[in-house]
Amino acid sequence: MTLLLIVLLPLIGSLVPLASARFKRTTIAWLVAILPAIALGVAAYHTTSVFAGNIPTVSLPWVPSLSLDLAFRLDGLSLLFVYLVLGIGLLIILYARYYLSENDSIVRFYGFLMLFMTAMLGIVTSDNLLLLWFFWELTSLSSFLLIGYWSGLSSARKGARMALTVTGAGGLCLLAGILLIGNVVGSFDLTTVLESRDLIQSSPYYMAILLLVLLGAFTKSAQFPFQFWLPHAMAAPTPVSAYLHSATMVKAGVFLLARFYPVLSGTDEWFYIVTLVGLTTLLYGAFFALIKQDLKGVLAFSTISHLGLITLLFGFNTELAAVAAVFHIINHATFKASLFMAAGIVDHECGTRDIRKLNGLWRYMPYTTVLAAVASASMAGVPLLNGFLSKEMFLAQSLDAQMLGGLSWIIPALATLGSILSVAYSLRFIHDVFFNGEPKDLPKTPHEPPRYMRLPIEVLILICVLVGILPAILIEPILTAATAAVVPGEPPQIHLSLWHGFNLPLMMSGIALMGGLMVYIARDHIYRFHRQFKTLNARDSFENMVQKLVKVCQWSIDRFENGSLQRYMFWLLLTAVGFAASGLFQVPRLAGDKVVQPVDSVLIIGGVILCLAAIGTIMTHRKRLISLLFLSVVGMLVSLTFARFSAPDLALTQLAVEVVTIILLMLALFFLPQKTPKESTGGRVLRDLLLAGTFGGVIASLNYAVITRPVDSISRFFIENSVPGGGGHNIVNVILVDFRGFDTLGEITVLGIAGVAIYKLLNRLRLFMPSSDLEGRPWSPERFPVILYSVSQTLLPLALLVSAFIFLRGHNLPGGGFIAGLVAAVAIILIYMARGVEWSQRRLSFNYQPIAVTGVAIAALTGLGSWIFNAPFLTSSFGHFEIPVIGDIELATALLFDLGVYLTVIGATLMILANLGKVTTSHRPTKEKQ
Amino acid sequence: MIPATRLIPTPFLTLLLVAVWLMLQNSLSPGNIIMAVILGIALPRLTYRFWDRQPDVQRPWLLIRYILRLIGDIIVANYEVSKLVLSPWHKPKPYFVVYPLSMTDHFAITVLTSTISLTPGTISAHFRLHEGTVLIHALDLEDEEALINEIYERYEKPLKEIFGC
Amino acid sequence: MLERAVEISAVLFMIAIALNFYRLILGPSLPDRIAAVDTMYVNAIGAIVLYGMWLKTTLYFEAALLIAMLGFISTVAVCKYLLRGDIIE
Amino acid sequence: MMDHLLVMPIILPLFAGLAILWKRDASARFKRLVSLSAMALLVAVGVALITMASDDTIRYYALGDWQPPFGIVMVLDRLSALMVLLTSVLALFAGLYACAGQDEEGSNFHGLFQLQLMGINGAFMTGDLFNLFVFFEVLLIASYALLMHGGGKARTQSGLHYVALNLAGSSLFLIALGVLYGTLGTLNMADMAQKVATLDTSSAGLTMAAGLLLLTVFALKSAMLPLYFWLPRAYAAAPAAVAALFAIMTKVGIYAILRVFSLIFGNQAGALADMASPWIWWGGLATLALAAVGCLSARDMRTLVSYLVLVSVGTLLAAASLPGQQSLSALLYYMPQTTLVTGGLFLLADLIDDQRGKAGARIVKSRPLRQPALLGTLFFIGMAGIAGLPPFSGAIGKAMILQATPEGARVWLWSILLVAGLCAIVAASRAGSTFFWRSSEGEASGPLAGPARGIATAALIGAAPLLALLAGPITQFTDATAEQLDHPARYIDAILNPDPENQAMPMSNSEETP
Amino acid sequence: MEALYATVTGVLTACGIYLTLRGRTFPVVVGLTLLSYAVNLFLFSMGGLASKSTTIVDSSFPYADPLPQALVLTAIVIGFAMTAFVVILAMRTRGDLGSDSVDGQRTDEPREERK
Amino acid sequence: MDWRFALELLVSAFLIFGGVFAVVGAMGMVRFKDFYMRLHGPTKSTTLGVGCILLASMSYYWLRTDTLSMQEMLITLFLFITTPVSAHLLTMSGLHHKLPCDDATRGRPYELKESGGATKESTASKR
Ligand code: NA
Ligand code: NA
Repeated sequence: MTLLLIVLLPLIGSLVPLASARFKRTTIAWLVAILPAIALGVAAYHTTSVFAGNIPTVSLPWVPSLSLDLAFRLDGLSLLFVYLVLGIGLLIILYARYYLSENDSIVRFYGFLMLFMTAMLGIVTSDNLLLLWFFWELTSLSSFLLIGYWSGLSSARKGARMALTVTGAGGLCLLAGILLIGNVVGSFDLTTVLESRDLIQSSPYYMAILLLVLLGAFTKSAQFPFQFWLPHAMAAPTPVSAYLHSATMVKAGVFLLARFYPVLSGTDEWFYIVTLVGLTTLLYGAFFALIKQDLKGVLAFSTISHLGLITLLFGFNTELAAVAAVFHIINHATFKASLFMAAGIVDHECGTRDIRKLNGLWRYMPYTTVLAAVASASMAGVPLLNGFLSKEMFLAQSLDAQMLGGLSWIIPALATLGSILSVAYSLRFIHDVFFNGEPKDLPKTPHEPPRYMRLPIEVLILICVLVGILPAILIEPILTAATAAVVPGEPPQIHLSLWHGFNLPLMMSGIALMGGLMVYIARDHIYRFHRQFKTLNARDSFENMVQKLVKVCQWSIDRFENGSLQRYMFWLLLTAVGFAASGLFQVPRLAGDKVVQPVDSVLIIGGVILCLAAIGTIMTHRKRLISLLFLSVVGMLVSLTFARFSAPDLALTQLAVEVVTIILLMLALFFLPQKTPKESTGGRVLRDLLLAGTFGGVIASLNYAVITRPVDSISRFFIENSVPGGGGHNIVNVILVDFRGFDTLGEITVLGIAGVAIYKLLNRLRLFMPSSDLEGRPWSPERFPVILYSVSQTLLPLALLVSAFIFLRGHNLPGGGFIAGLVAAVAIILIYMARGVEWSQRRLSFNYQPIAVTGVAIAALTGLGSWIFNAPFLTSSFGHFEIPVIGDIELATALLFDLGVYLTVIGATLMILANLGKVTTSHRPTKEKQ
Repeated sequence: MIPATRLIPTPFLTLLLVAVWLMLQNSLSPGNIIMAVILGIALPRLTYRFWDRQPDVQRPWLLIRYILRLIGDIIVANYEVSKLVLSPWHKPKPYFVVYPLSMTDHFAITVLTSTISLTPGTISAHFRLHEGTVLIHALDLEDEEALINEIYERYEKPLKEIFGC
Repeated sequence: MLERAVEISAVLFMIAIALNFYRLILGPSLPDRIAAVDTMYVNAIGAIVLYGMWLKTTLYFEAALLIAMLGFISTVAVCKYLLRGDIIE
Repeated sequence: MMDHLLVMPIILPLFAGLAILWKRDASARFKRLVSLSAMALLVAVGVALITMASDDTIRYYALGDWQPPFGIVMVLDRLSALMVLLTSVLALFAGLYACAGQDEEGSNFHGLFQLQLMGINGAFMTGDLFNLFVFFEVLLIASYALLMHGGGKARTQSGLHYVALNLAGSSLFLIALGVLYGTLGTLNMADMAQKVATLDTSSAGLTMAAGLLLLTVFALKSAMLPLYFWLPRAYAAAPAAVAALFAIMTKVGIYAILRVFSLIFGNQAGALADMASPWIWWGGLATLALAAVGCLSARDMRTLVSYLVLVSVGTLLAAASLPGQQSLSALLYYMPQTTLVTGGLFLLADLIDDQRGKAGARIVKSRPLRQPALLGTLFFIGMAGIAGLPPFSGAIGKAMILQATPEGARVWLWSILLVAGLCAIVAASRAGSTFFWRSSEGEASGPLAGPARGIATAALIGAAPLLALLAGPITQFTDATAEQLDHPARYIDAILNPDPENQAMPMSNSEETP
Repeated sequence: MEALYATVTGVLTACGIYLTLRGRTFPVVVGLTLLSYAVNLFLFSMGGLASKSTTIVDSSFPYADPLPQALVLTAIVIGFAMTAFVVILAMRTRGDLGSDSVDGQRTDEPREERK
Repeated sequence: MDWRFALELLVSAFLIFGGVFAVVGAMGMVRFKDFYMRLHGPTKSTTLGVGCILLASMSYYWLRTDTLSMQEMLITLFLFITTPVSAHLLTMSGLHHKLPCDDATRGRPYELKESGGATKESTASKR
């Protein structure tokens, strides 16, 4: 379980700076360092066991159905990386304390740094591939935050975004690869996967897996052609660069190569892809490292180059090459971290990183010069330093690569070329900065940095030197352990020593050193050669590309979603008609088995008028009032149709609703343009007609097909139970208030909400009001015709009486709360029309909203009442009571429910109509005397 | 607005409502009668605020006679119109007549204009409130004066008696 | 005989409605069209009552009653619109 | 009273809404109090329902004591319980956010909010197709009103589109319902499922037409291409609390698709089994692809989040069309987290808008934020969560969906889903670096996110880590839910041949049952 | 008769659809109303066309299927609520956007008083 | 002749008359030359036509069930109250729209005259 601590402690550590924000910076640094230090101790604690060949693991279930476990392992490779990540991490913590200025939030920095450290540790210790991916993406995220730390700088923001995009994309590929592996192996358990080499390599997915995993690795470790993000990540503070580009971020990519080496390597595909990419990257990085004028840029490209080297080594498919790769991982981490820190000091003390300005610094900071020189020498592969050892191994392995057949000599040749360039840029780093004359207009006068800022570099340089001199003692055990995890089967015998005798690799090293010196001397020719080409700034072109992509996306989205309801509606209807038609095509014969009923002349006339009225509505739709008149004819005839086919309730309802709708539309018409301009093009009209016609045809066919087919329906139950179960003779009404009372409750809720919603819509509504009608005629001065209001006041009590009548009989005969409510509401609206809002409002002392709400509440409470009798919501009861004189009367809870409906309808309808009227009255443009 | 001082502010209306209720129910059972009375009293009280003060029917019998006469006239009116509609050779002679009112009560005027519209060949076209006249459109009329006299004698005078105004 | 009379009368009413509809199409003025629709409503009352007689049921009287009431109100609304624009002012 | 629990998700918000609406000019305090306590209670109800449903019994509540298939039933299975709980949690925090002042920008906010919840919960609970229509209408009309809350041109414009399309959609729903009733003779979904299986060939095509029309309607609700065009503008224009609640609205459509097409047209439907899957599959993929493009095109954060909603819709639809329980389970895990997090992001967009002055939520340079650390953290977590980046729930959900993809479908879903994720990352990093890093000179002077708004936003976005942490038990639940959904016969059996013990309320008219 | 009925439903639907596709709020509203009439007719007929039938118990006629009638009733009411809302929304659109175009595009309209 | 048969005959006559009146009213509406004349058809014939039907219906149920159905009376009442008002409002609208009347019309009111002869009212209507 202690293994968990290695990841957990830094994770907790990411909260430490937040918690200790109020302390001094040095204190914060120390506090932050504590937890990773303990984690390092935990790793040390396991070291002997790991060296003995054990692999400590721990596994906690997390998402079993995804086979995602919190599983960690500490094999040799993991251990090596844990040391690198934590060790260099601790040095960075110290270094950053001095590097960051007072204006930079150290809390934020340490928080992000620790988060990043956690992610790195997670990657290297995960024993579950999905978990590994989790941490993998977490490094992308946290590095985004770190690179963008100086968020005020445009370069930092762009660099961070680019890094996130590239590595994030790679991470997604890795996920796909991992999922494929899991699919092939049947497990995400790393131990199992590592044992499934044959299974994976023989699976048809091998190529896909290989490509996806390599994409993940290459993007992360900045391999060609994904190298471009790395130099721009230099916008980060130098401690970040030192950490990300020596021991961590980019090393995650090569770690992945090492991790999957046992299962993916050994094939030709692996060799060609990895070698080619590695070699290209090696040379590309080396060349540009020579050219860059930015101190950190040089280091960035050298990092790319060295990562290419490591990749190349992994590509060789030999065990010793893998050993060399792992070894170079360590060496590169140490010297590159120290070089970055040295560059940071220079930057920090001089205020610039421009190599053209930086000259002769050794006079100002001799101690730093020495440290940087040693690190550079290691990078160049100078003997007695660790870089020499792995470089030598690399050259030796390049000679062994035979896969290219007759062209195999190319690899050692290019490897030597890479080494030459490496020497050249290392020389340049030292000579151009610390020697080579006097500094040119530096912003600051440089001097040695604070003592503790140098300490981390000293530690690393010490390691470089010691490893370089005493490799067998210092590095062999861990290298052996790490290699054991990388190379399948028996680990190769590693013999690290400074002197292997005179051999070809040594000669190549010599050529590299000499060649490097010569190239450096002749560097001006190279610069001149390079200046012929237009330099491309990867960041800007990436940014431009993204901008262009965004523009293209915006353009296409604007094209697609052009804000046109007409288009959206068209798509909706087209989809619907297409779907319905596709179903209809499956119907063998449209006509069903039912006997068709005869048709009579009344029906024909009615049907023809109905169709003509509908067509009239669309023919006249630009003259809106006429269109409305046709619509009202349609409504009336639909109502007659309901009546004709034995649905008196429906006829009544349709009629009432139709009239209210017409009133509503008339109200609206006043505020809308009274005419529709002719806008649609002929093509549009034709298209719409075609769609409408097809739709109509499909609906008609569906309708015909269904009504000519017999069906066995549940309706019999309602017919049989209406009286005994629901206590009403009007089956439709009993369905509404009892069998399906819940629907009705929902329905009146809709009505109530509509009322409230409309009230809401009318709030602060600004309206256009025509002062004349369509022909420019002023409105009639007579606001309220006498005859009209005399009659309407007579009609009101009569209508209310009818309303009461319709309400009370609804349960047994056509009628019911809804129709009754509409009748009452319409009668009141008539008063409003006849006498105006002001007059009517004075006489109506109540608000409509509470009426509607009360209505719904009554219905709902009626339903709730059944709980008292331990019956489900809305259970009805009824009874017949014998009352003297009056006789038998029936009382049913359904009637109470219907009362709720009644009140809701009145309240909601009046809320809609009367409120609408009210809103407009005060705004009438011209008022005239009555 | 009619003040609701009395239990039954408008007895005639109450009577009308009771009758209508019973007609609607089509039954004279005790329950229905009780309900009719309840509604007949409740509804006017509920709606009195929407009423202008208006004349009560002073002489109900005259009203009944008026209604019967009206029904007769409607039938005649239809006969007249039918003749005009169906005979292609007869060209109607339309006439706009201004009828001077001698009543001022809006309700009574409404009844009168309705009557005019329902009866032979005439439609009340416009009630000119400020002039105290009704514009009448006659479908086929020779003599303006005759029409005015007829309307006064047949309808307006009885109405004045009925409503006592 | 009665059934026959009901049917004939129904056809006549449908013809009347068709003629009203013809006037609605013809116009020419808005009041003409409104009058046509109003008349259709009144004729619909007749049609529905006849339908009830045809079925020998009284279930459709309420519908007739409502047409009488509501048809009137929608005519009022449209006329008010012609006269004043704003129907509830 | 445990029995009545099944109807509580509907009548609790109903009564709360009525109480609030009864007095339009009641004090804001009163309305907030009623609204929040009702929603807290609703969360409790949701938890209780989930606990009940966890025993794998499918219960029903026969309204009015009319037994199925005749009466309307509310059905509690794992899926409906999950949806109700999800809704109530989302609503609680969206409502809490509104209580910081947004509720007073127009009238009747809380009442409508409650009724909206009633509609949503009703849609989740009902076992009757027509009743589903009714609840759709309840939730729609409430959403229309809420969308317009506070007014403004953008809301009016997008609202009109939303309303008009949904009105047409309702008509289509009714047509589909009609045909289903006309061919199957019933409205109860379990009964329909039973009858579909025995449908003769001459009517199967009609039922298929109806089923596909239903799919159109649900696709409109769930915002599937080409029916989603209304969504980005509408959601972007809606008041934050409403937009947050709307995060569940598309899921209502997805729920309906799951329910109807697993039950009625599920694997036991004979000739019509799984007929909609190819449509849902391609529709989902197309939605996903276009939504990804939309993410990149977003000019402001609200629109961005709207497209992120669409990304999740596309993902869910594609997953819904895949065969097998594994994908269902993945979908059911993915749905809650994406709902809560997108909801939270809408709230966050509002907070950012508030503090950035004129620039609002547009992705342009502006004055610095007042609380960059808080908002930035939330932004980071929320966006990472929704883009499917670890260690948040989105990553788990996405991985589950990818893993559940069968071989033939992989090329499509994997590539589109992963690219969509990348687009989301790019878009989010653009937006985030602009909001939090690229500020002009000037004082941070916007209003602070007070405790209510802060807590609400943090709670919803906090779902990303929380649901990742709890992924084990949750996926256990969703696995079982998927299993339940994959066996429609159990549902049918539970409704039509009830074991008396499994009924929420005892039958009193038992002689009426078939 | 069935064919006639289905034709009428189809024509009403087609007309409703056509208007729904127009570019101004008013025709769209009218179209939606027309469409809902058509849909109500459609839904109503799903229990079969019943002549000389009834839904009242104790009548001498055979029963018509009462369930679609109840459904249509609910649909009518809901449709009414929705229509009312969309009508007011159309006014709101005009008020807020100055045009009754469904897409909010400003078009030249005769100036009218606005307050 | 049995009284029932006589009544049946009467009812049948009423029915036919009603139908004929309705058609006549509608024809009037189609045939007459100006709006004001056309309005006479519906106000009279149609109303009476429907009235006949209602009367027939009353007798019909009396014939069938021996109960006098009074609801038809109510419909008639409503109809007779509302039709004149509709007609009145319609003519008002016609006058407001200055719908032309037939050339043979006498006593043309000032509402229909061109605005040249401005009267008290027409100035009032100018706003
Ligand atoms: Na008004
Ligand atoms: Na007004």
